[in-house]
Amino acid sequence: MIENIAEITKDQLLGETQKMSGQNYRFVTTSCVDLGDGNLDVLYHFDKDAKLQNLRIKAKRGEEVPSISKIYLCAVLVENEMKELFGLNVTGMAIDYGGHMLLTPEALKNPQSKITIEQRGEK
Amino acid sequence: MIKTTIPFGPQHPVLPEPLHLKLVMEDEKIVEAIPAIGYVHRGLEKLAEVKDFHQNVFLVERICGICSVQHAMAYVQGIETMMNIEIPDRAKYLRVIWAELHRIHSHLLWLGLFADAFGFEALFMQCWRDREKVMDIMEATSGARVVVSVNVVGGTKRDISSEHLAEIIRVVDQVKEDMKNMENAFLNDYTVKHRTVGVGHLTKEQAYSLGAVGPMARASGVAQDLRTLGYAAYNDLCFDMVVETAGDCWARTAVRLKEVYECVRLIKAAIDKLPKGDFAVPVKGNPTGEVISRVEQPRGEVLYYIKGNGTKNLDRLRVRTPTFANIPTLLVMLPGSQLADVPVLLLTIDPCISCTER
Amino acid sequence: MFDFLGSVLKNVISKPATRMYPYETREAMDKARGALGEIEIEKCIFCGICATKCPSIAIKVDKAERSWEFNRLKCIVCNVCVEVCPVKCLHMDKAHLGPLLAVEKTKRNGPPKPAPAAKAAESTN
Amino acid sequence: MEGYVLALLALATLLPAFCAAICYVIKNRAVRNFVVVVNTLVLFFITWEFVRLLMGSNGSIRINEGSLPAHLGEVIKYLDVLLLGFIGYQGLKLKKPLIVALTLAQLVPVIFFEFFMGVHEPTAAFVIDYLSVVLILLISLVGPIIAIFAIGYMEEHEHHLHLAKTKQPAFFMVIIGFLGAMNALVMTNNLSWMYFFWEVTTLCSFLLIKHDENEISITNAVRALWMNLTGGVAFIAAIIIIYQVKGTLSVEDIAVAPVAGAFTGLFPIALGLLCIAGFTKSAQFPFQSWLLGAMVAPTPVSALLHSSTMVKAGVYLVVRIAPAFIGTILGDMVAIAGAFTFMAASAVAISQSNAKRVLAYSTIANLGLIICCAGIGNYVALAAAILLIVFHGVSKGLLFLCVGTIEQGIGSRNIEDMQGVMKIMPVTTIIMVIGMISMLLPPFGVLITKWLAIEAAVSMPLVLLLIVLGSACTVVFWSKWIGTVLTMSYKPKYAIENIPTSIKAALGILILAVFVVCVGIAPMYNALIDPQLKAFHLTDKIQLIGSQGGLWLTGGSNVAIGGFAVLAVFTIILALFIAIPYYLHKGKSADLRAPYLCGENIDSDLRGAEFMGPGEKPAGTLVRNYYLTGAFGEEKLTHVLNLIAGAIIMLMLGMVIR
Amino acid sequence: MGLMNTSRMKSPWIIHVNCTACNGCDIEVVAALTPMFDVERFGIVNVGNPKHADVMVVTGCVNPKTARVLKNIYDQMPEPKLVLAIGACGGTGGIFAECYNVLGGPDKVIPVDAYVPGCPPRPEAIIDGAVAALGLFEAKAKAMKEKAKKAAEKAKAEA
Amino acid sequence: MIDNLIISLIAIVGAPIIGGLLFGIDRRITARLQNRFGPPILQPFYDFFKLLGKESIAVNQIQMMYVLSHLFFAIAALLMLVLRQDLLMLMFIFAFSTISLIIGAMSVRSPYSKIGAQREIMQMLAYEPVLLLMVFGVYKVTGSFMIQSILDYPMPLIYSLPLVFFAFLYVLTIKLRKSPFDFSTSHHGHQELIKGLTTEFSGTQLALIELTHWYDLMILLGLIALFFAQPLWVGILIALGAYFLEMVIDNICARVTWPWMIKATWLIGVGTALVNIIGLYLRP
Repeated sequence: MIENIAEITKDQLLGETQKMSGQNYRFVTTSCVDLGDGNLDVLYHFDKDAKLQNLRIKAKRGEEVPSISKIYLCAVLVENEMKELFGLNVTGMAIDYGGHMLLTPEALKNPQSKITIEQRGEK
Repeated sequence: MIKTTIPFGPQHPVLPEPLHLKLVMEDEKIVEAIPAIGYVHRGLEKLAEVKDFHQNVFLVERICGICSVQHAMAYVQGIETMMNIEIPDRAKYLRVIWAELHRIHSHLLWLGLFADAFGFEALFMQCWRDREKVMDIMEATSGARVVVSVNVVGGTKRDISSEHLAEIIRVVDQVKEDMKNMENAFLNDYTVKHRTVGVGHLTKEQAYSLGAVGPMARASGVAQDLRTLGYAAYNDLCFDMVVETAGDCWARTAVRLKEVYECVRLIKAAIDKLPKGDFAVPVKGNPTGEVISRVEQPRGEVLYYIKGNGTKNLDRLRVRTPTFANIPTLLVMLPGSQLADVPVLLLTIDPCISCTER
Repeated sequence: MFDFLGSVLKNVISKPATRMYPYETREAMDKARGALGEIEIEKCIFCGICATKCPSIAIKVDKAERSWEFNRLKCIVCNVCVEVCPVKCLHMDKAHLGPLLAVEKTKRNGPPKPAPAAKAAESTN
Repeated sequence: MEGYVLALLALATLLPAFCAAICYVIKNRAVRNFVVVVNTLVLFFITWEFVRLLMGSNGSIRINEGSLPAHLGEVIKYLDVLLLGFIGYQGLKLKKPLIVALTLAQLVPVIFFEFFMGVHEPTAAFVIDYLSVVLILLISLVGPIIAIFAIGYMEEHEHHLHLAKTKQPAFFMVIIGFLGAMNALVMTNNLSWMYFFWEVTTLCSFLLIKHDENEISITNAVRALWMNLTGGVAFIAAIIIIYQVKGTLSVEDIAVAPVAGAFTGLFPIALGLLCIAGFTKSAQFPFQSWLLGAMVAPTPVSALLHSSTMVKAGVYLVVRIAPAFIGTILGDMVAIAGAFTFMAASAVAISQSNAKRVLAYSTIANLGLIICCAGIGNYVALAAAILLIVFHGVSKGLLFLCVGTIEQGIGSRNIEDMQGVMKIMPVTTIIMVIGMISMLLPPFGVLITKWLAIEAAVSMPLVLLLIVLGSACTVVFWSKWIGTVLTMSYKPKYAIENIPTSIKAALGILILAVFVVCVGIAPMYNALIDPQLKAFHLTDKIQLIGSQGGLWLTGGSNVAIGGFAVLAVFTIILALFIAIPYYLHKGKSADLRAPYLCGENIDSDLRGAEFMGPGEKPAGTLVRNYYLTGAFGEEKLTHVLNLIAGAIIMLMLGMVIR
Repeated sequence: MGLMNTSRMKSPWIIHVNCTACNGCDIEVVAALTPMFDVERFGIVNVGNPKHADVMVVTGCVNPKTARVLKNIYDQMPEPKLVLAIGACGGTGGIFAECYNVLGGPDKVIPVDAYVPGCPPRPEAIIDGAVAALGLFEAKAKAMKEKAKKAAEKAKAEA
Repeated sequence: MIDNLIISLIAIVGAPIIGGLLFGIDRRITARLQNRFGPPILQPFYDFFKLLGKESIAVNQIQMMYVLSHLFFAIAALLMLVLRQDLLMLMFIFAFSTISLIIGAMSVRSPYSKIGAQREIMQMLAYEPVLLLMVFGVYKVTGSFMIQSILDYPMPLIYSLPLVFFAFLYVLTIKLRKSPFDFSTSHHGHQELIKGLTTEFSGTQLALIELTHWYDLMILLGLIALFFAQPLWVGILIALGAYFLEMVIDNICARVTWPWMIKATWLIGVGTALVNIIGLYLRP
């Protein structure tokens, strides 16, 4: 359904992003999708002249994913958000809120991942 | 050298919404500004996974009260694409009319708050007085002033009667007339220019690489407006993009002011071409698959990533709102500016924190 | 510097734009959604559609007890319940309702099923 | 009668010298302290006696050369040469050719003048009039108090520096000796003797600034020395010219209103040179840097240099000779130079965060105002000048001592670090605040003199503008400092800090003095200053009288054209002071709220010093004062200001030459 | 009534606290201040500073972060004070009540005196709410006095 | 002596009443300028009494001292005005009043209050020279610093001091904290410094600060009236006119920044006053 989507591994991520940057793409955002059992899909959306170009990587919760904020500074917020809400361990962010950008330290960890809501239901 | 460190927000009268900044200053010159968010984070994206996709329309409208029409529009367009629903033409035009009315109200609101940020109380009052006219017509056509709830999957919830269409034309003309006075004050007044010209300057390259969207980007000369995608009825209405090149607060004011005129023109054109017929089609089945839907909000591009799983609940609803994309520009604009410019700069991105944090 | 002088002076000689609410109230708009009106409980069949469709879970329907409970402070005035009600026992008031001094739920008990003629009993808790 | 006066005179000058010698020779601390206290008491007594005698006399106490010991003049001549030789030796030792050159530039004329020209010494060797007594009051009251303060301070200071061998004997010797030299300087009527004492104070200040013997203090001491030596060169040049023109060295005869046509030739230049000598000594722009450099010395030294001695010698000289140039172009230029210094120093002070530097700039500014008043030279202006000498001396002495005490308490002299000092040292802080208020606000003396200065400066719009701008600047740096030290959060009980007795005594006496001179402004003015102004034979229509607990300007027909009832305002201040204990008592912790931090206060922190910052991490709030370094930065302004000031002085000399 | 009470009723200064609102109520609160509704007619001024305010106008539901802020602001307001909760979220959390980061309405954190229903309520409704809340001032002031009296007695007993 | 006492009493009691009413009218007219209905005329008094009845909370114990000092010195300045004393000293006493408030605001650890105080100091830096020059201009004309002599002077001062009057009007905007110069604290709450200077004052303290504002207003309007002292009622009318002008300016200007204000005031304010005074010198 989504046009222009490229599946890559997370090792390729920085290289591909660099390429995007070289081709004068604008960074739009990333979307993180929890597929259950700790599997995450991370989509990176780029835009040029109102055309979207997407990258998709697969990762596990807690896995290290390199930050692209050195290439696109504006990715800082969304990467912090992913780290906080999905437990994706993004490393090397330009500004690191230490996993407390949106939530207080007492709050539920990784609240948007699938497993949490089930735990919540049991409570 | 000891530097001044102060908190700015979350409870602060110039910010209608809670946003926190840690400001480090020398005298009043900002040397470091770190934004902190999280005061409006509700976890709405997760809630969307337990409500059904019809109810989600009301949920996404309440992501933000100021751009609720466009939020709902982006969402229903995404769902409609996923479910391959072809909505009636009249619904497309009605959506445009409401969206543009909403844009007028949002821009007038912003202009008022912006005037307030640089301490021009009378101008603020004037903007909000004129905005009330738009609010009234919104209430008359949709039943509510702010969260209008007109978009549903498959079309719109209501029709606009011909009397109301005439009323809309009358109101937008009046707003256009009132804008003339305010435009003079916003763009030419010496004291206002003192506060806006050259403040928070972003070059075209900076704006683009920081991912600025909407009027922020257009004020820096980045011609980027998703209405060019031609969703809803925008394809049929010839639409002019407002672009300024100065890249400072003044240019952003100018862009938004001129967009109001453009909105007025679009509304009148839409009413002119409004086709007869149904305004909604029945919806059957459940959405499945992935889709990305993008719409131009008053604040810029909003991106919806929707993943359906064939049930009435969605698998994932991801919203990237325009303010989310514009906040990084603050990291560049704030350092080096004066404390007095902080409210001006904060407002110049037209912050909608409830959008940002969902 | 004096670009706004004209507007300001025009304001001072013209009548204030203020609507003198609450001394003068304007008539509610035709389609205005003010607040969910009182349920016509005798018509209600306790099907529960309004409760399931309500986006903010403000309505609770208990089929067994034949009660319809409404949390006015949770209602988002979206009009969905009115639209989906199969027997049209719900309606939307044009005027808004006044403030509340405490969180209270409106609970309406329908007439017991075996005796449809019985009068609607009201209780507020 | 004369014998008694002579004895007093000897006591006033020689007792400090003698005590100084004892301090140096007997290196016992107890003895030293005893000597300092005795010296203080004797000086107090002498002062009192001088005032008493003067009141009983017909305007001045005169001591003719004949009644002095024979050959005193000769002795002073030789001492003069010896002194310059010593300074030259210091220059050689430090390998500073500039100092040696300047010394030679003085030594040669001195030898030539004193030994080969056959100078007639004036008959009246010492003339003690009201101006002298005002200065003696200041020197002999404030000076010894500072010495007493130094007893406690130096102990702590040396403890801090971990010195193996105490240097206090030398320190106290110079300090006390300094007072003797100052006393002699303000009493003598012989210009060449005055020159000798002048050079003694130069040397003393050099030794005191150098006291800590570290690199920076030596550099600054050398700077102080060469700048003052420059003044000395001007002084000796002036002496030679004056003797050539007037044939006398009697200050009395020089400082008279010029007869028509007399203000021509070389005489104005001589006066101009004397003024320049005064400028260097009182650190006027462009010679201000030595006084700022002097801040490296221990605080009692700064206090002494700023309040009662050294810098006051300069303004004393200018005020003393003022009648000779009143109403001339020289007077106008002196006024402009002084006013310019006032404005410039006040402006630069805005950008300073070092407390002692702020005080230093404030001193420079006030000295500028004194000189400016002397230059304006009408009745009101001279009254303002003399009053300001008194008020400034007392207040500034107090302030330096307070800063010194606080510096030892908190380990910093930066204004920003003084936030919350109220908690640690409440008594010192309150005393310091009163001291600062006395520099800035009515009804205290310094403001009254500023008021008089403005009212006097009506004849010169440029001077007035400079004073007005300068006084706006003073508001800035004082009020932000006062605000900073008064910052406090709720505390149920204030513990009184533990400070040495000598410091307590010094602060106590000085704060009392601040109040006394302000409350008693009218009687003081009537008793001491008005007679002096009358003696100057000024012909202004506008006069100043002290009555109704305040000062009033009167026009020709005894109608008040301006005035201020000091006592009335004091009543308000008193009422407020009474209110303090009431509110301290009334404040309860239940009524306490943390300051507003946008809702992000950290709960347990009632001071409001911390807030919850980004990433849920606590961050500290701190608000620094504004220093406007962009506009008033020291580095930026100093060069420009020095150039302008230099130009004004050049112009001053150039215009009188004609 | 008394002079003091009349004054209290005629001069309620408000502080507008946005907790976790969607902006809808906020813009309606601001709209109430503007010419069309002009609540300054009742002496209502938005002072934006808790230490000056008499009435706190809360919009939105509460999340853990804003709960902290809300409590803090409330504590900094001097007695007698009122809290007016605006909108569905201000009452119960509204449509967001089930979100993971939402604790509920402001009444979970501070005592709320009056609720204004609606999503968002019209400015007229907000005016109604404010007027209704003002009637509570007298009782609040009385409670404050009694509390002060009790505290004084307690202090006396301790001394 | 008795006369003076009676005049003082009338001034102390009457000034806040008139001042408060003027503030009420100000708020009403401001509302009308913004096309609003506005509060009742007596609104400032309601505010005042309400504030008196609030719980007394504080950040430290002696905040109240500074507020009292602010008030007392404003009253002292007013008394100097009505008793026709030295104009220059009046300015100094008036400055003392402001400095008390500044110190009071700085005495707490609140960042906004402190920054507000710093800005207020900057304002003083800007307007103080103009006020002093104004006094000086008055002296040049009347030959005396006493206010009595202005009243005795046969002609209104405005004829000789038109530019000084203009400079004073300029300063009036700063002193009344009207836009474009409402940096340190603002009459409406939407400012980057919350309430700036007065952020940490509440209840009775704030009420007394309001009261002092009323006195301040009366002093400033009194000073305007002095320019037209012959006859006095014309002066009063002009003073009210000037106040209306301030309201209009308040409503047609954005808030500028204080560095700009200092530059502009020193240039325009000091400049015009100086030009006027130099003109007086040149006049035979």
